[in-house]
Amino acid sequence: MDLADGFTAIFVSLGAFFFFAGWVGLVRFPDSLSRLHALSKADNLGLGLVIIGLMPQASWPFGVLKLVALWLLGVLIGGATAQMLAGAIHLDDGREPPGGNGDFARRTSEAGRNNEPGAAH
Amino acid sequence: MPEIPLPDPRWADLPLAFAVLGLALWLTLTRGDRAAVIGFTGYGLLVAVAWVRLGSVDVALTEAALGGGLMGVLLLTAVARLGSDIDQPRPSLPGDLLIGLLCLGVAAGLAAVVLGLPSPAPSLVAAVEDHQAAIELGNPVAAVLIAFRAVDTLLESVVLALAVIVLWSFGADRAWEARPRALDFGEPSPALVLLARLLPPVGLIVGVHLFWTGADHPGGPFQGGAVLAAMALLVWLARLGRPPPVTDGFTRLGIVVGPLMFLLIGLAGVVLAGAFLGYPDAFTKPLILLIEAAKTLSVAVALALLVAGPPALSGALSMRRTGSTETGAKA
Amino acid sequence: MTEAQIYGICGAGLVGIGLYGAILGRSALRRLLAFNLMGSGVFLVFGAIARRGGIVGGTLSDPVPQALVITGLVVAFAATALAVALLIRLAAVERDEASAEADSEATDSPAAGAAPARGPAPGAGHAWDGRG
Amino acid sequence: MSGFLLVAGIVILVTVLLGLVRILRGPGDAERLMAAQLLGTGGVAALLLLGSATDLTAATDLALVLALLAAFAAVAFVAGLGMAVPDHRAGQGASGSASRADGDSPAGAGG
Repeated sequence: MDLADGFTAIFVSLGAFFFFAGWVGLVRFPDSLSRLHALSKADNLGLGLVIIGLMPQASWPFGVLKLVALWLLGVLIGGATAQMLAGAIHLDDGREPPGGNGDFARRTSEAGRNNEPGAAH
Repeated sequence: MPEIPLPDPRWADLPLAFAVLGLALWLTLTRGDRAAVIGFTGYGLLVAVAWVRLGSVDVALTEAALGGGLMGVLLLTAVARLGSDIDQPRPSLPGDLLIGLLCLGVAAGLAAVVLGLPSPAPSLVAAVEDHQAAIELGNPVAAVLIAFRAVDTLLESVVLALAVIVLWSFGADRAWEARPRALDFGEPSPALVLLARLLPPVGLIVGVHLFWTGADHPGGPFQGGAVLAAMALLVWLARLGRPPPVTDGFTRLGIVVGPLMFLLIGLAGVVLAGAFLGYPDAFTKPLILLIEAAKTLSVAVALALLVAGPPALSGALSMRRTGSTETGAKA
Repeated sequence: MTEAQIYGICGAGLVGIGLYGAILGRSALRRLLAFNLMGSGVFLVFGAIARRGGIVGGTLSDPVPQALVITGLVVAFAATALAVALLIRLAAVERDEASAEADSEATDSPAAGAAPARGPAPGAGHAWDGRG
Repeated sequence: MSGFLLVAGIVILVTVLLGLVRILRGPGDAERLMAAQLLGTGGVAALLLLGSATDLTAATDLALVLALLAAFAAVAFVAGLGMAVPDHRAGQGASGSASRADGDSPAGAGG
């Protein structure tokens, strides 16, 4: 095993850890915005670290270029959708009402779409 | 670090298969329509991964683009438009349980058939490989689509064009000169506008890449066209552009150019190669590329227009809550 | 169990679930979803058959069933788009009728129930202009 | 190396599959969408690892398409939400559309 493989092992493991952390956050966090925060972690750090880890294994130049493009895409799309979702779930107090099936997201639009800290990591 | 042996792939297959089945069952039984449709988009992504495990990246690409992407836009906008996302009681037929048992029986019967498939399995791989060299395509699936079962593909592209015509006919008569409005949802969020400005150039490259690489690697006109259609939908949803009116000549040309090109070259084959849809030896590759390019364009236009809906005088616009973005920007 | 068997059985299960949902779905849209599940189950069974054929032929997957599934997926999408358009049209017509009934009850004149030559009904505006 | 990459891919895939719990539990549709997003991102990572481990270069193309299109559900969801809370226009009280929409209104959903 050489240096490149060690690099890959470390970064892919870190990426997998952040996916796990994102999952724990998505399932365990109490309110929507925190869950979104956890999702963004998996989105950006998890995928980003896996991609960095895979770079030594990819073919030069197109394999590496595709990986870079994928990472840029992931950051752009992840950030923008997190922003949109944050707008959709934003409530005045930022806490989740004790609603049932689906009503939370529907109580959206009045406050929606303003800049939500914690959403765009 | 010791070398880790290759794990048994069933560690991925079994959870994936269970997740697909569980998600399908949930989205059949759950209450809200919108929840079910969101589940369905996730389902499309999972099935795409399953297709990779079945060794078919071509199908996985199609499933990811159509099932995960375009289907989500089509159905979520439909839920919004129908306004039907309230708890609807399940229709209680008297034979509920009986129907459930019968469906279980159908599934069990089909599963038994799957397990009892003849061995060794019938295979057309050798037949395709024998003739693949003649048409200079490295991707066997593309070879089947464009040459060996070309009639299927031709009819299928005609079906797409017909579907758009039928969809347009659902519009009101007095709206005929108007544009499709199914994606007309009022002011978009700034993040969506940003996404719709940055993503389409990337999507354009990916779509054309899929079409071009489809000759020798997984990809092709359907996959490329679906990605291009998705980019058009993004632009329309962000209101950076509007779907063309159905009377627009270029749009109509775009819908039919694929089947038309296929048909013309196929008819020319009667004279030049001695068979309908046959390719003359000297020009096989250029002709195939010509057909596939036209087909990519037609698939893209037709899929985008199928999601955009029939022409209408007023879209979601009349239901739009005014000023939501403006107040949001100030806050 | 091979992956062909795993996903083949998965496809069989999906056909069963889709059939159940297509008969007993809560709404028309859900029945449409169920119909798509059924189709995707059939495609997966096709995929299992393609996989078996591919192994015999020394590749990953038999290209002929793959090509059939690709055309099938595109046609299924077109059919779903048409069905969605029909559903929205149906909803507009139902809304027209509901508002016509409500109007006729409000004006208390039974003859207005037919409402032959009225302008576009209120509430139909967001669903493709009501009746043509 | 490929053994390690496959194990990592399977671990990530199973992790995001467990995230499906959020699709089932909700409580809001936004949560369900987040779980679907996680499925998309995790699917991309798993495909990259699988493709790298088994020399399936086309998996990278599929990952690109997944990454491009997995966001579309979120886009359509947020765009469509504007419709789910319609303004109460005058003179609509008796019509079918208003009575349906009432079920979705903030007042109706808060209970």
